[in-house]
Amino acid sequence: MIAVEIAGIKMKTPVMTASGTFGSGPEYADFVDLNKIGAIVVKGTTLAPRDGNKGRRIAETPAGMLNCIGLENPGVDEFVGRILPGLARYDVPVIVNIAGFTVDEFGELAARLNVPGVAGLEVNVSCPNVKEGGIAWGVDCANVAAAVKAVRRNTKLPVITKLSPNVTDIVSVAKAAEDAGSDAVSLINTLVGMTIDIHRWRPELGNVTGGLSGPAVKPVALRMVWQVARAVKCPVIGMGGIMTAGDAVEFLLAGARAVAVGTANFVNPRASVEIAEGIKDYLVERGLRHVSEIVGKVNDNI
Amino acid sequence: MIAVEIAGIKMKTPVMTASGTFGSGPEYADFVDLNKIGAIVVKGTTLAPRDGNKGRRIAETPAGMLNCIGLENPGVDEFVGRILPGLARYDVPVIVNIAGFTVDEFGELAARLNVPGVAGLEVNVSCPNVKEGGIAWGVDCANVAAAVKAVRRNTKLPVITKLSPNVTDIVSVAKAAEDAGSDAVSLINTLVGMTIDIHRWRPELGNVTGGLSGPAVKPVALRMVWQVARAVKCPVIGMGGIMTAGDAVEFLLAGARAVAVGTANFVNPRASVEIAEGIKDYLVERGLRHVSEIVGKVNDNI
Amino acid sequence: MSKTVAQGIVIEHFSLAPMIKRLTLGAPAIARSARPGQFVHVRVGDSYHPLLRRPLSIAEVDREVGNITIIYRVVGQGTALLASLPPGEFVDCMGPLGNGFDMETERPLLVGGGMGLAPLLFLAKALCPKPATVLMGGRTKQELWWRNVFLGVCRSIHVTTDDGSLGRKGFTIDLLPELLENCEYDRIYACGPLRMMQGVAKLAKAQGIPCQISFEDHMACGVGACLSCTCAGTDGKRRKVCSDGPVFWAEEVLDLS
Amino acid sequence: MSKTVAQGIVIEHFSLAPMIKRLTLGAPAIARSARPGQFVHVRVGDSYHPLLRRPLSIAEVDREVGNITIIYRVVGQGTALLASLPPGEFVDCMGPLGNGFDMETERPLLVGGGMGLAPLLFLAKALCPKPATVLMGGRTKQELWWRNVFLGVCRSIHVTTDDGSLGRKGFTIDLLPELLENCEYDRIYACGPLRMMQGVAKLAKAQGIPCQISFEDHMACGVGACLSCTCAGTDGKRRKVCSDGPVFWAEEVLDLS
Ligand SMILES: Cc1cc2nc3c(=O)[nH]c(=O)nc-3n(C[C@H](O)[C@H](O)[C@H](O)COP(=O)(O)OP(=O)(O)OC[C@H]3O[C@@H](n4cnc5c(N)ncnc54)[C@H](O)[C@@H]3O)c2cc1C
Ligand SMILES: Cc1cc2nc3c(=O)[nH]c(=O)nc-3n(C[C@H](O)[C@H](O)[C@H](O)COP(=O)(O)OP(=O)(O)OC[C@H]3O[C@@H](n4cnc5c(N)ncnc54)[C@H](O)[C@@H]3O)c2cc1C
Ligand SMILES: Cc1cc2nc3c(=O)[nH]c(=O)nc-3n(C[C@H](O)[C@H](O)[C@H](O)COP(=O)(O)O)c2cc1C
Ligand SMILES: Cc1cc2nc3c(=O)[nH]c(=O)nc-3n(C[C@H](O)[C@H](O)[C@H](O)COP(=O)(O)O)c2cc1C
Ligand code: FES
Ligand code: FES
Repeated sequence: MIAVEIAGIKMKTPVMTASGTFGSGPEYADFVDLNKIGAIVVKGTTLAPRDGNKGRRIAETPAGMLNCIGLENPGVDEFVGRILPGLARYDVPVIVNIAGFTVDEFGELAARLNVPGVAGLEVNVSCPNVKEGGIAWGVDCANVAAAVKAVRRNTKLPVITKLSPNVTDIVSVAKAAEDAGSDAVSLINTLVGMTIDIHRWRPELGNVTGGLSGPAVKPVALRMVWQVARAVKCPVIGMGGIMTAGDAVEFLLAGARAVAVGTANFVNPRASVEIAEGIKDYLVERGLRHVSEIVGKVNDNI
Repeated sequence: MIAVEIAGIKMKTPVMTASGTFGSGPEYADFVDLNKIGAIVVKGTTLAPRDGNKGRRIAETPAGMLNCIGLENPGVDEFVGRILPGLARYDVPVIVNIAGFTVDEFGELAARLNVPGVAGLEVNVSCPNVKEGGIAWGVDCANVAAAVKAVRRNTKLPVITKLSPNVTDIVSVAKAAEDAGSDAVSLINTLVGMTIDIHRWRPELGNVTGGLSGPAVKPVALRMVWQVARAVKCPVIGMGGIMTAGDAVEFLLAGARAVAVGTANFVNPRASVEIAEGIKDYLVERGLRHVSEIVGKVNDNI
Repeated sequence: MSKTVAQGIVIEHFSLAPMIKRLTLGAPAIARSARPGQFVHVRVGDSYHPLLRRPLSIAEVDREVGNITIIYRVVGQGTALLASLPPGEFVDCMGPLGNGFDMETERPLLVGGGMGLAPLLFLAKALCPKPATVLMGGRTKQELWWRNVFLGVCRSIHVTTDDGSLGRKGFTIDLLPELLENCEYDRIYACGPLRMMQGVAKLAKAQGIPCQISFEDHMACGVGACLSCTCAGTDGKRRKVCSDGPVFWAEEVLDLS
Repeated sequence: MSKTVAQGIVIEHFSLAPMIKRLTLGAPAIARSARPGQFVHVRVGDSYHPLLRRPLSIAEVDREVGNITIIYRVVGQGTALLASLPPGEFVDCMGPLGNGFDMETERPLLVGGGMGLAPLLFLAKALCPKPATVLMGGRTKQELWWRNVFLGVCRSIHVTTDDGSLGRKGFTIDLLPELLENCEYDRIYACGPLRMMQGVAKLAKAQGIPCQISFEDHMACGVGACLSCTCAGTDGKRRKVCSDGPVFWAEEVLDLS
């Protein structure tokens, strides 16, 4: 009743874990049965290993948090060689979030991830916490299209493009991704924010600014998902501040065909599974038979 | 110690009330001494009277709220003829927030507000809740510049441009406003958001989307104020989620020379005065003599 | 200053019925100046979530002791938080807000449905010794615990239920024509669902009885500053429910033709 | 599964000193598997504000009864909320998280400053009957209520204060060389400010005594998933404070040259 297929990726539930918030999965295995998660999107992976940003990396904000991890990761080869094999024993699709600093790097990352065990690629053109690449790509339609094309050329895997909300017109970026061959779009990545320590007259974060996530951003995320879902034909994966099944249902009603849970994992490590169960309850209570019956339904009343 | 002058407007405190959240002032006179407020920015005023949007106009969100008032106001003539005279007995600068739907309307509004009792104009190129004008202007540098120029031509009063945060690059919009003759910029207006009633499969707001304000947006607002203050020469008025004196100090440290308090008024009608007092305490505790000593000081540590 | 922000101390707080709470707050400044029909704007916690105040009618006042009483239904996060406060805790209240009912009546009829009966309770008490007649409606008998609350502060109580489990089966507006037959009343006060108030106001107009109604809307400021709660007056002018209302003359805001 | 999310019930909660609280929670599953040096990740309320959990060291454990005890300083919003919880309330705890101290020692020396003494308390108790020597430092006498807490679970207590109001005037690292003179200890455990741990580790290295330290960092997930809390190891590899630590061998993460 809640199984979905997004761009050819078969998921037992429409609830994925958002990149960067769930490690590669096993970190949370003590708390939640990974086999019950729709899909695990692993932390942003780059060609070379990265240490990430210096200094403090998270700060709490009203109903939200800022992070400036800066894409710390062991690099794609280490991922393929050491981490991916450990995921084989779980029955859950693994989607790799890839972050390149040039168009070629995106292509190269896609090529190196043509290995068993990878269910799809999420093209991260929207990381706010790195100087080059990342958000610089994500706000420009041509760059997004170029990155997606480079990935598309080098893989047969489903390609999802992860969009930045820090733009005037998210719909045109989504369309650019779709036109460039992306099989789905996911949104939102984090909003760029900042917080200042008034005692020390310093930014709280080592990188000065960071990405805002959590319940605070939900209204903005939901609005963007609604706008994009009306404008593109490909599936939309909605995220941004989802804490409860009710929040997830809002995204589905807005037009998302699946959702991802990020910050909520930190608060409740079982969030991804409990939210999926809550969606099922929601459907049962209303006598609905499949989650697809509510997707985009808010548009009937607008 | 906390008196400031912004674009020629002398204010007893650096804490103004944000447009649309404080009526024209007397609405709150039972709760707070209006003479102790830095400046009152009145509700967005248009040429013709407006009824605003139909249906529900506010919704609560995590640590924030959405509104879609839709610029309900009695029109500029009624404002000048009936409301403004009532403000004469208060010793507080009155800044009129003006919203035109064409460049000419901005000019015309400025012309009609060349009357005693108006201390300055805030050019609202960023209202997210009206179909034409409003946000459509605010996201395009050329439009913003045209609106500001039209206002500038028709007034000798200080001109403040209120910027929309729903843009990829707020710095270039701020610069466009400054280059067009704006004496100051104020930011942020609200972020466009949405929320859905999952029982009725409808948007909660009558206008589908609305503007997000309150503590939830503070990290985004602070980041934008910091970016803009580093890039323009004119004074910056910071706002977005300020609830406490500490929040206000963050904006001052980020480079704002004054701040405005919006949603906080709804929670604590004395917020604008208590925050000013709190800023004074902050300065006294640190042996500082004037609020200007902390403006932009975060940049010393970046 | 009659309107104020007061830290009301919880004096008494108990359930009147499932999900219905009666909260008495020590708030002398508000108690002193409150009039029937006014409300308090209540902060339900210190956190930023929930952020906004909740408007709640003043249902009873004890001027001597300095107490106000609120009767409310637990419907969402805010009222649930409020419901958890034990005696001795403080509740931040802005009020009294809005205008009140016009009290120039000799033979008043009060018509209420659901939580709309809360402001009518204050009104009924305030009208004594000119006791009011009360007509109350609910879906079932279970909703009409209100009867006990009104006993002793009114002349008589007439009851309707949608399912007929108590009093007359039907809506208040089904029973109202009978009550109006002898044209005994010189003023009707209605508070409840909009459709009910509309129906009452039409019947009142037909009988030439002045009628006041009390509106509800989502409110941010509660004092007329934010325009969250405006509605159109029949004269074409806008009204703010929080400050021009919540009590209006029916013909001021309802199309009764 | 040894790590779990438990609704710990507040058994006892009182002040040990100004702004310092001792909280005992009934949380059998956590109590059963907790080792000294581990922490619990605590949700301080149901609201979204504050949103994140707070990492707090396990300071005592009663395995039989199934209780864990936390000793914490009220520093901000989260700890203030926690401090308001009366017995009977529930606290959502994830744990036990992180790795613990290596317990292979015969003659342990524990060096702590400030709230760094909390995990060392659990360690001291767990090491008995091989009693530890404890060296503790604080700014003033007032900060060293910790002495009473450690009495009876260690061999001896050595104290330094910055102002000399109790014990030796100076820092723990000023007194440490004397304690190490006879080379009596086969293991040093340090927890406190980074500078202190750095100093202790250097002295330990000079004496050839293996040394463990416990790190702190801002944490979101607490389980190694978010990379909020990573640091560089001396081998060039990254370490996560929450899951690879918080306890590390000094030379693993500190440059001791
Ligand atoms: C003038 C006035 C007087 C009222 N008097 C009473 C009373 O005496 N007893 C009583 O039980 N209720 C009364 N209400 C309704 C009461 O305000 C809501 O039930 C309450 O705000 C719900 O808050 P919540 O957080 O529990 O619900 P949620 O649904 O979680 O609230 C979400 C948001 O919507 C607003 N909201 C929800 N329902 C209403 C509503 N019906 N009217 C206005 N805003 C709403 C809340 O204030 C909040 O901002 C009154 C409303 C108004 C306008
Ligand atoms: C492994 C570990 C064990 C700890 N054990 C103890 C203990 O036993 N006793 C004790 O008093 N304190 C301990 N701390 C510190 C404790 O976590 C912080 O004091 C607490 O999180 C502050 O929360 P707050 O909301 O009161 O402060 P705020 O300053 O309002 O917190 C804001 C944010 O910063 C984080 N934060 C603030 N200070 C720290 C800090 N020092 N370390 C990590 N995050 C911080 C908070 O978790 C929160 O996310 C420990 C920290 C770690 C990492
Ligand atoms: C600590 C942290 C790290 C993140 N790292 C990544 C990342 O590597 N790649 C990416 O595309 N998004 C990353 N994100 C963004 C999330 O995947 C998600 O888009 C965002 O947090 C909004 O969802 P949420 O509000 O549910 O957390 C990260 C978010 C957080 C909080
Ligand atoms: C109910 C409401 C009405 C508003 N109306 C206006 C308006 O008319 N003109 C305008 O420029 N901004 C308007 N704003 C935006 C505020 O002035 C302010 O920019 C924004 O709310 C962010 O500040 P805050 O978080 O302190 O509220 C309105 C905001 C709210 C909440
Ligand atoms: S609630 Fe603000 S005007 Fe009525
Ligand atoms: S707190 Fe998330 S990795 Fe350590």
